[in-house]
Amino acid sequence: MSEYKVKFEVFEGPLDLLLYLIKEEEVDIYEVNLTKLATQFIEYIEMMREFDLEIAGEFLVMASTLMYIKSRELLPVDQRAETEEDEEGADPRWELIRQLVEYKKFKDVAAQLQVLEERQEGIFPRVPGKLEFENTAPVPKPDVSIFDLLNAVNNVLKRFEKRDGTRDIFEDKWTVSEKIEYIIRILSSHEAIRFSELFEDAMSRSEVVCTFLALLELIRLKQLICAQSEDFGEIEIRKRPTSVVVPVAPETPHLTPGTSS
Amino acid sequence: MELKYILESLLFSAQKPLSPAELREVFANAAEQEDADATVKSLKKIKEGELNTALEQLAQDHEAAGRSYRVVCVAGSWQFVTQPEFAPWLKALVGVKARPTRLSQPSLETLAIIAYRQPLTRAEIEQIRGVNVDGVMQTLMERGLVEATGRAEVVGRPSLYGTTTLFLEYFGLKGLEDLPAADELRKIVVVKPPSSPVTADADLATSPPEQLQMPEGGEQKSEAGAPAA
Amino acid sequence: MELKYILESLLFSAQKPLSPAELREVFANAAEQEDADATVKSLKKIKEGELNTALEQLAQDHEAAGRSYRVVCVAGSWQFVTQPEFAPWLKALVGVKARPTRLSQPSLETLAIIAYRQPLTRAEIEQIRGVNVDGVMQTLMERGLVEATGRAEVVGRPSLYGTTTLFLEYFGLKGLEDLPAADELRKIVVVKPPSSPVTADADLATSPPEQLQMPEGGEQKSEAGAPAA
Repeated sequence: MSEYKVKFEVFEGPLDLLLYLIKEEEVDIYEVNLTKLATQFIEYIEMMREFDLEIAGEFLVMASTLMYIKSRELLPVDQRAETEEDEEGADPRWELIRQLVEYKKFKDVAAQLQVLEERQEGIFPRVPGKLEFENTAPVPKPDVSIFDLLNAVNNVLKRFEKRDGTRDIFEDKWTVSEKIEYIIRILSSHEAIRFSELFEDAMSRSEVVCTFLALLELIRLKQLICAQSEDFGEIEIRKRPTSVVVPVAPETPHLTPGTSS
Repeated sequence: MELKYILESLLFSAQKPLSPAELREVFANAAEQEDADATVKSLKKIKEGELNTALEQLAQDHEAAGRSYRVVCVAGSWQFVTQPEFAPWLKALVGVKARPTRLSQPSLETLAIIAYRQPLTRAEIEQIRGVNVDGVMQTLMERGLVEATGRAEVVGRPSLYGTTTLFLEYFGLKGLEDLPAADELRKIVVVKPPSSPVTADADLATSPPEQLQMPEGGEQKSEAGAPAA
Repeated sequence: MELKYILESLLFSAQKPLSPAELREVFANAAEQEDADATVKSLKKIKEGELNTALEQLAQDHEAAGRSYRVVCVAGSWQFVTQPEFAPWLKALVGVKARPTRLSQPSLETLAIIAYRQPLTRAEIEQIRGVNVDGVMQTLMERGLVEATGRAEVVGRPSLYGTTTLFLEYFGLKGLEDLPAADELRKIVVVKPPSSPVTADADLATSPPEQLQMPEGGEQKSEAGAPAA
């Protein structure tokens, strides 16, 4: 089973997934329709469940919060006010938006830190040759431990693997829509395809992520079905028999996974 | 002899970045030398304020000159560094700068939260990120970018975390005030666990809506999340 | 980008004076790097005449700027030097009890390689690290952590290096068998220099074709480079 244990850590957490969904809707966080968002979020969770993917507890907690908000929205306004405010008097819907706004700011600033990180790689400090005056001071003892040495070993190993590998270390920019087309193309010539086969040629984590999102998207658009012939057997993906033709273009998200800002 | 040129020659010849304290030590030691002349002696007890002014001036000089290097202050110590656009040739000269692998997205996010909000507890970080941060915290601590700085005066006395000097060095920052958009991010009010004896749910405190500044004041009362049709 | 600034950044960062021949080598090596851009490639075969003109210009620039240092040519090699009037402070700088200096990351890595693989030649170290280790080796030898232990019985009889007793003391090790996680590092395969006189085609071994295969449809995108901000 390990080959399709694509964890949903694609999204770093429920907030990340929510920001992605909001971005897809192209609305401001403050304007977002939480009821719709709740539905979409829960759909994703359901799909994860269908794939037997490991769903982190935080996603489930968020799902229940969203369910609560959704159910609350469905009540007439006059019945809502007193009864549904939680003990602390905070509006859960407001609290969620506050959290999303805050998280988004940190996500943005993390991107700026990343730019600084990359920039730093190209900055070299001047380390001049040693000055030569008579009787120089004794060489000071280096401030390192055996752990620094071990770390250095690991760095060598990592870089060695990178250099030695034939694979590109740069992040490939895949789009979900390309992958959607790819899956459709395969299924137009094959009756069915095994889940693991879809990822066989993947070159990078980001490609796996895009393929996976494409798959979810196609399932959501009811283009595909997934089947498992026996318990713990390989999942098979096949076209939905009475497929209605749904255009691919408008709804396909373009994203680089992990940066949904 | 102008102070800034003396400082320049020191930064220029030093094997490592120099802090104002170390620079003052140099001036003091120089004045102790047998052959010290009047100028050298006159600078024996140079004030840190004077040093800092001259160092800032020096950095500006080099910025204005627009050559291939600059004088910068990283984590409180001053040094000469080259401009990034010369990296291709410098790599060929001194070898690829051995840096640990780049930080992952979760690490960067967590680090950003700690940098702007320190000191804070793990629970507070998790409240902002919405996920468990155990693994990420371990990585950040192992890499020496984050450290425990004390304990919060709340039930359980959880550890408080902050960034290290290495963090500043890693990102080439002068200090925490040098963080991008620092003001804006600190403005969002985060509710700290109460510092008085607390009830069991101390960590669950959430900010009341008023504390978050909204573009328009009344909006939070409106039906932003109107039921879907 | 002006040639003289590139040269400036190189002289500025080099630990020793550089001759035009060495500088040309840097330009050639820079152009070989995987990520070399058009500018870097265009300077691959820079003419010595051009270099000399730019170096002269650089020396004049710094003469005119009248700062605390100059660019000079001594015995055919170029370097930055400080002006003599700053000597009193520079002497004091050398005498300042430095905080224990950290071994740089390149030094540590090189030291690790030597510790685990000794005795080995400089070429073998460079093969593992992927970069020139001249400067680093000098530092490690000066610090007494590494020493030449003999000569390899191969063409050219290059020196073999190993760690010293001081190395063990620094790291608090009883002996080399005390080094942590030794197996993994020893696993890296290094091609030893041929131990017998070589035949002409020894170096022509080609990679098997399967190493070149790329899954269809992917590769043209991988050049895009920078991850989205």
